[in-house]
Amino acid sequence: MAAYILRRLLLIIPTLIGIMLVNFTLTQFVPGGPIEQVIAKVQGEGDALRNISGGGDAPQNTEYAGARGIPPELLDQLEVQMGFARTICDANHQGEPSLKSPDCHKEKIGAARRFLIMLGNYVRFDFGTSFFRSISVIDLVVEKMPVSITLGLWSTLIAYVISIPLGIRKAVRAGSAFDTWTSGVIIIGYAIPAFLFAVLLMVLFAGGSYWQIFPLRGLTSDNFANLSLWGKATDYLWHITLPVIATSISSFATLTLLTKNSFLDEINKQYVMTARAKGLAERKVLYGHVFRNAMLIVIAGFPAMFLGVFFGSSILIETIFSLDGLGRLGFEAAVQRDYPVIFGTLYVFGMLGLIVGILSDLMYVLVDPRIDFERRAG
Amino acid sequence: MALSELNRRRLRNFRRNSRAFWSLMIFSLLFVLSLFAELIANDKPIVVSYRGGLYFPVYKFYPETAFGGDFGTEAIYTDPGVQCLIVTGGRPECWDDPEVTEREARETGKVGGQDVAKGWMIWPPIPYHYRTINNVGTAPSAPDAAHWLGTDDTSRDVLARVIYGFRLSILFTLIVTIVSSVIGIAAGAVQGYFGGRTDLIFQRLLEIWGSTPSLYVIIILFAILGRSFWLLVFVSILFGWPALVGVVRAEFLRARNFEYVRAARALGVSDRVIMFRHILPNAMVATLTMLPFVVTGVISSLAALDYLGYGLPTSAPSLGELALQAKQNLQAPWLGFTAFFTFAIMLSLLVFVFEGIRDAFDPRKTFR
Amino acid sequence: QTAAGSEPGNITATGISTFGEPQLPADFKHLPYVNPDAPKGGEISEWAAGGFDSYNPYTHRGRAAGLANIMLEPLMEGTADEQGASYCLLCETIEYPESRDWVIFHLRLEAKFSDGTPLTAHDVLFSFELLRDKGLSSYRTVIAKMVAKAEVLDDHAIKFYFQPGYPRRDLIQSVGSQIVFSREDFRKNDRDIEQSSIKPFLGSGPYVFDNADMGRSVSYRRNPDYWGKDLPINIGRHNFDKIRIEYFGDYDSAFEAFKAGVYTFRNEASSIHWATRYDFPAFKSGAVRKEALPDGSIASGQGWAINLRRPKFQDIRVREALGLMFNFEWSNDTLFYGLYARVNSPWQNSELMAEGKPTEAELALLQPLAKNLPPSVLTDDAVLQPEGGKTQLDRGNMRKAAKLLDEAGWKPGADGMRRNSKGEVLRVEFLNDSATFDRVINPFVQNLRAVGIDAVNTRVDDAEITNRTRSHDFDLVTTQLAQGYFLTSDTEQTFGSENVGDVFNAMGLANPAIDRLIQDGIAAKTRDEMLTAAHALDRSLRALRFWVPQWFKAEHTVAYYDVFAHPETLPPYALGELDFWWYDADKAEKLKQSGALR
Amino acid sequence: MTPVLQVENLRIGFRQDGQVVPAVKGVSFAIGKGETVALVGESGSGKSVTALSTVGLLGDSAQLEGSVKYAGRELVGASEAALRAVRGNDISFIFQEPMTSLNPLHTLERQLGESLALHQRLHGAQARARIVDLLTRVGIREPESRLADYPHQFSGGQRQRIMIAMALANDPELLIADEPTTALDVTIQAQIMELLAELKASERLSMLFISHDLGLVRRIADRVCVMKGGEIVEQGPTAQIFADPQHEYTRMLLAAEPKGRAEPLAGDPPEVVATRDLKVWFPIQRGFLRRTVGHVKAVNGATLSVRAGETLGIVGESGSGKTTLALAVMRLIASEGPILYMGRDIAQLQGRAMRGLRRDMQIVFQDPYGSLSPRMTVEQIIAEGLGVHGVEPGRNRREMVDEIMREVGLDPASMHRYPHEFSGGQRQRIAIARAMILRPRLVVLDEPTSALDMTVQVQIVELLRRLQRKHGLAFLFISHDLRVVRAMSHQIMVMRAGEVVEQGSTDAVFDHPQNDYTQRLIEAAFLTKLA
Ligand SMILES: Nc1ncnc2c1ncn2[C@@H]1O[C@H](COP(=O)(O)OP(=O)(O)OP(=O)(O)O)[C@@H](O)[C@H]1O
Ligand SMILES: Nc1ncnc2c1ncn2[C@@H]1O[C@H](COP(=O)(O)OP(=O)(O)OP(=O)(O)O)[C@@H](O)[C@H]1O
Ligand SMILES: [Mg+2]
Ligand SMILES: [Mg+2]
Repeated sequence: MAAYILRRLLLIIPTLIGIMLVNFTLTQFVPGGPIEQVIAKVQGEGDALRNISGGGDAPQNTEYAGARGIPPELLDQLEVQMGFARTICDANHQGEPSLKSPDCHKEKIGAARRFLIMLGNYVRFDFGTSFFRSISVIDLVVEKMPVSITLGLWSTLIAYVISIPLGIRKAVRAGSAFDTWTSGVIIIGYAIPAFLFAVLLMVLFAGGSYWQIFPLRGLTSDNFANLSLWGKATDYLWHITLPVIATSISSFATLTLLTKNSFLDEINKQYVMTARAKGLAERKVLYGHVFRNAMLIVIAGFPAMFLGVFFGSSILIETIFSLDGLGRLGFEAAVQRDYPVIFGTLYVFGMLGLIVGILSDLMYVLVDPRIDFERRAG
Repeated sequence: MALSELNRRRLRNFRRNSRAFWSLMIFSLLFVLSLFAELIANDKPIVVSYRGGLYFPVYKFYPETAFGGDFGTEAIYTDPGVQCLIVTGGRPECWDDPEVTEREARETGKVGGQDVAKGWMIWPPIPYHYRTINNVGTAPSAPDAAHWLGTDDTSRDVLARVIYGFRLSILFTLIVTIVSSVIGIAAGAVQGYFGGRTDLIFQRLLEIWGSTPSLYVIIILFAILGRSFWLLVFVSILFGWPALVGVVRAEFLRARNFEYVRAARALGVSDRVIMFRHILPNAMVATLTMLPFVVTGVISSLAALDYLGYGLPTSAPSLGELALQAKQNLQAPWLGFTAFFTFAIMLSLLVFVFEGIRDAFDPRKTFR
Repeated sequence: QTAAGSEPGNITATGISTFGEPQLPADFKHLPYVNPDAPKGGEISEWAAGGFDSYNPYTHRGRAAGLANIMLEPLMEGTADEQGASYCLLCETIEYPESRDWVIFHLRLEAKFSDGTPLTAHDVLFSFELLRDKGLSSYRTVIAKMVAKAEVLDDHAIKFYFQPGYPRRDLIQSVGSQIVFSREDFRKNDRDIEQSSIKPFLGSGPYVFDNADMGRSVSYRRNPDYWGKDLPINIGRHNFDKIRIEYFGDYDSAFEAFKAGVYTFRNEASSIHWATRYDFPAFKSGAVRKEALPDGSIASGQGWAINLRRPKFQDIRVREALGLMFNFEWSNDTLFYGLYARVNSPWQNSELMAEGKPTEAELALLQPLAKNLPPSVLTDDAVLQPEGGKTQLDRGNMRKAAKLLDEAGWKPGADGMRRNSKGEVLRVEFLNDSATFDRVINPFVQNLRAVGIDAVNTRVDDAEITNRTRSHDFDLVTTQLAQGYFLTSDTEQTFGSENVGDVFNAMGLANPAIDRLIQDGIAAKTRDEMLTAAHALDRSLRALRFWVPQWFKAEHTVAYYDVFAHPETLPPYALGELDFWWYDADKAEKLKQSGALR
Repeated sequence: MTPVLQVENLRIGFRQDGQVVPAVKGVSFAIGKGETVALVGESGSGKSVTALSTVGLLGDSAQLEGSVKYAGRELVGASEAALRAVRGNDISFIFQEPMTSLNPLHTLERQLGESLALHQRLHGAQARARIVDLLTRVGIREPESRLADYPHQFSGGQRQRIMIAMALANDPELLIADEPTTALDVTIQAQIMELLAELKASERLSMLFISHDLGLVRRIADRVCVMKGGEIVEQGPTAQIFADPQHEYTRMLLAAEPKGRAEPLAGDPPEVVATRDLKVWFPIQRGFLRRTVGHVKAVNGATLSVRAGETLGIVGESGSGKTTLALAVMRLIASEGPILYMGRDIAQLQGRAMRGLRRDMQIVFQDPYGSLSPRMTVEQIIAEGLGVHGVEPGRNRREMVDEIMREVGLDPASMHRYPHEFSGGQRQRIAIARAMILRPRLVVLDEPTSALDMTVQVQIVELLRRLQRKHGLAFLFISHDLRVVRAMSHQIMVMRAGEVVEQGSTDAVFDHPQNDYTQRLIEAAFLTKLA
């Protein structure tokens, strides 16, 4: 096992390189790059989330006077800044290399080279800074974490806490009226498009027309820093109620039905009879015996789920509740072609993902000691 | 094809599960109906009789000139002028006052005192195509006698869009789900069953693939090939199949240690057969449970893509777009309700059907 | 008064205008449109979309908070009822020769930054160099083209020399509009204007940064010690004690927030919201007012540019046919709830727009160019967009369009689609990156298809649309041919043949007659001359039918909690809610008591 | 005095694909305090079902009528809570198929500890001490070191003993033991019987004892009920039943005994299978990282050779490595040392090459239930090998399945049922059928008759012999039942703790055992018989 784990750990390296390579190659083909984004921005367009946040149809009067257009020098400079090119100066050039000097010119850096440079930086855990903000990628991600963790963690937690017992109950009472109506409810929950539900919640419970119970946006109040610990906790919970409900509503269905069906499959096995014969309470039988046998996938999937939490935060819900999380960051970065952010997050989360992959495989073994990963053939 | 006794038993079990059975029936009915969407909701009549000749505009192109009009482009059957032409057998008076002329022809069989070759049209029950732009005052407009589910924010009939949207979504998901589940299950099975290096390498490839942002691939392909249904199908399959690999692999890792697998190996059964005849049916719970959700997941990812602006071509009757419109037009709740009910009905039917299948395959499940 | 560098024969003034004298006399008491007795106090709050992570709007990095430059003042300021004029703000006077080859700004001695340090010519020079070398690219280029050199004459005087050859008409105003940073602030805080920043600038203006909840809300408070509060130009302005901007990710959540009183002033940009959503309790109870105030400013000139670089659009009849198939009236009634008006001209809603038949003076300009213009320019009324009927597909327009297309050689084929003699289908692709536009384009597309044009609406993302418009790879794309109140090099950039490669000349217009008319306008010495040139240009452009104009809104549609007041008549060019509106404490008290406002 | 358990007119049917198949058709019996009642009878006659129904352990598909009273309390239709109170504490169960009855994911300690915690509130060290004590009493060696092991790491007999320990953990009033000793060698069987006898004496333990081993029944039971076809055809005091059986079936049952000896080999048949110094060591892994801390030497240097038409009987203590050896010979687990099949070393063969040979070498697993795919019907299971290796020319599959089912004594009408719808003995026969339908050259039979009643056993032994004679089959025959072994085998191999302790011709080993252990084994076996 130790050897297997070691092998898996070592394999992280080529896998990561593979991930980076595939993505790097992809970005070579994506139409429009970061420079186009800058141009769009300069031209007064380019709000990446415009189409998501919805809004007005009135033409905006751009209060823009003065000549427009992008001088070619600027493009060159941007290229250098973004690492697509570098400044080469003649031997007799004095001082800092600068495109402004007549001795210097721009030279494109080939894709392969750029890739190597990037890998080199990443090995040193230098992820660079965003093209569009003066902030390092790591800081950027850290900045967005609280939202994603909040949404992800709570909704996963709620999903698990409700779905598993519910699923088990449904399995035990399969075919009963209870089974039917709960199925109905969770299916409805799943069927409501999450963003619609989010808007509904917002209008009903936070808006100005009905009950103004919850806040409209954010994770905390403005005066959060001055609150007592208890105050902080309640403030936080008060803020996250609606977004978390909106995120979790659809997550019950799969988990509940998976639990139910897995249990149905196990519940008639011989060893369950043994457990019953011992006189164990039904709960004990279900949770102590069947659970581990039935829920391999669910249990072992937990680490991945846990990580998925960070990626998974929904951009739509984030937008509706004006939360700034990784969902939005990721989408914005993708649309804006903010490559350092894209690759940086890809690298960090890719690595986490790989490690979690190993953990979840180890979970399999932990849950079911009969499992191994050795070769098996006829 | 003769069913084996076992499959007959399963079929009987499935039938006895009335919830599942009826769900399947309703679902199939809806699906089949939606396949004939053109005859149910269309802005062209199904049959036109013009001067004694029969025309089938739904399936065939007729220029307006065919009905005595003056455009070589397709006749616009909703145009009162064209309707008048058809009814009156192509009288030029139609251009001056189509309504009156048409009424006159209908009631008296004469126009301006002259006999006309009276024509008629048979319209589909919903006389709007999903693309038809209606003149409804302000859009979105609330449900009324003409538009049973109202119109959307582009003033198109919601019911017509739902009918076409249902067909589109179902076709989309059926193809995507079937293909990606087959690939996904096969891949997961191979990994889990053989383990060792196969698993190690395959899994790494999957990890690499899994962290490829689908959005970029979509953007690239759209840019090169243009937006289309089939491209989205392709991309969805491309990124959809790994969804099941994990669970199937886990189930196989576990099940390959079971005694009956050993027994099958002792029999000399080939790996493929062991995987698919012995292990798969027993490792199918997760798959069968997830399938309805994969199906609807495909639909909602389609919706999400629409939301983000990378979905189907903009006029396509997408249910996702409907939901999106509902969000943007809170003053028009019928959009939201329609989207919701369509989703809910589709999902419930699927869940019940798959539950039925699961039960039918469960050897211990008994049916009264 | 310092007289450094002053020479006899130069003009010394407190204001300047493009043509002739500025409207306001040197000794004006206050701006004509303000309420000089407006009370000070209270708070106004608005919303903005998305979030912010920076206070530096002078870089493309980061999203700057709204009004992040509110504390920075320019040397000179324009007003909301006059175009082309600027009046001294930081400067006491300006001094320039008749030729306007240079200008000296004599700064006010009392001008100081909000931290009490005096504002000097060194700060001005510093700001100038900063913006010239590291400012936003657009600004950079302009400055480099306009100004040859700047030098500090003494602590309170700075002189700008202009580039030879650059038109002088508006140069002083342009340079005068430059804002002034504190050199000390930059040095002390180690600022880099090219990087986003989380420290607000130090400025000299009436407002200072108050506080912010990063990304969510930012507020500014009135500086009671503002050095310039008694200047005539400032009388009756800057009335609110506090200005706050709240950020929301989503249009609807912003709207809900308004309903809930999270912010108090809202400029409604959505016609559907305006028409259907103002039915909430606060509105019904009268706590919220909805007002449509006239907007006299020039329209955005928004329309679909037809790519003239494509052979199929060379024929003006094809372009005209396209225009005929867009039913604005239907769209406005059905989709926009009648809120918008049609754009006909790039100078819509301004004096520069041509109307009726050409005048003698215009004809004088046009006649020599006739061979490059459609003959109708000389004889007909200025082109107005066709009226669509009540139904979305107007048979009359369709007939016209069909005729035009037939004439242009695009005849319907066996499948109803129009083909030219080579058998090519007439395909028209709308390149679009905005979801809100789909509902307008799709009906348009349907109409085009009805007339036998293979039209499609292609949605792409920002980067791609930028890419494709830059490489001119499109048929139709929405563009804003936004024009100013004067014909300048901007006009050239949009319509001049020099700029066919530019994105701003999206349609790729290259017409010697147009070039000539633009030059006439730029060279105009008087307002009348310029207007004549503009009208001639406008009618020529419109006759060329290189676009399908869209719509504009001739009103400000605002909603606000009934605690604000504004002068009876608003100046034409600004709504001015943050500038010269004021807070009515009595009304506010009432609203607070009724519980409608917190 | 009220009997501990009173069963009256119990009827049980199973819903199956719409119909109800009766399994038990009205049985009545009673068990008094301290009394042992034995249920014997035909395989598939409803013994296990009857036993399970007493505390409501039958699945959803069962329909129950009649009455079962425990200490006067009605259990049929009783609430789940009431049943739970009775289960485990008052009535303990030893299931027929120990291999599948343990929770595969719980360690030994947890399996046993759970009952103790539940009914006696024993935890931690106390519980552990009790567990170790119990395990020692059922004859598990070095129990401490095995507490952390999972069921799949134990041999069949060991698992059965764990079941027994579990059942006895709480000093029940009534023990229902469904063939509790089938997987045990005679010495251990004797030890277990002694334990039960002791409990019976000291605690006045009542017992419902289901067994096919009439010798055992005779020794332990006070009364005997004989079942056939879902009915009790005869019941009475043990002595009376054995001495003077009334019912024809009882007489037949008592008379049935595998007789005869293996026919001597004619000529010099070729060697079918041979191993030399075969070793199977299981790593003992501990901790999260599963470090290997030692090895269980399950088979340590086994050398064997079986010729065509010959039977090698393998006997030995439970847990001595018989199954492991069998699996290794079949190339189903990794082993060390050459395995010669028809003179060819197959130890390294892979994939298709190995698969090709499988047709000729078949195995009947010790745990038939586990070896049957739960979602396949019996027909599919039996016919599967045919699908792989081809049907005999001129015959169709269905016919062949039909025939082999008849031959092993199964009703071909039940062809479409799932494995769980059969009784233990029936499942064992399904496994045999599956192996024999291929007419292999080498068959490994791991306890093929343990769950069969005497009459069926005779039938199966006859079948095996006939096939061997006809086709010259080589058998590796593993069993604890020395009489069957003797009746079947040409050679005997005796194993103990992984080592082969004695090997030789049947007569030589049985008549003149050299090894100590062998002597004890044979002694115990025939002692039982005498008793
Ligand atoms: N997978 C395994 N891991 C570790 N130890 C094992 C494993 N399988 C079997 N053993 C051990 O190997 C020994 C031999 O087991 P095996 O099943 O061969 O015994 P057996 O002779 O068939 O006994 P029985 O008569 O009880 O069936 C036992 O002590 C058992 O605990
Ligand atoms: N779940 C079930 N569904 C249908 N039939 C069943 C089911 N369980 C048992 N049977 C049938 O009931 C009958 C009695 O089974 P039972 O297990 O009681 O036999 P048994 O007497 O214990 O036999 P053995 O000695 O072989 O263990 C058998 O014919 C069997 O096929
Ligand atoms: Mg039994
Ligand atoms: Mg064994």
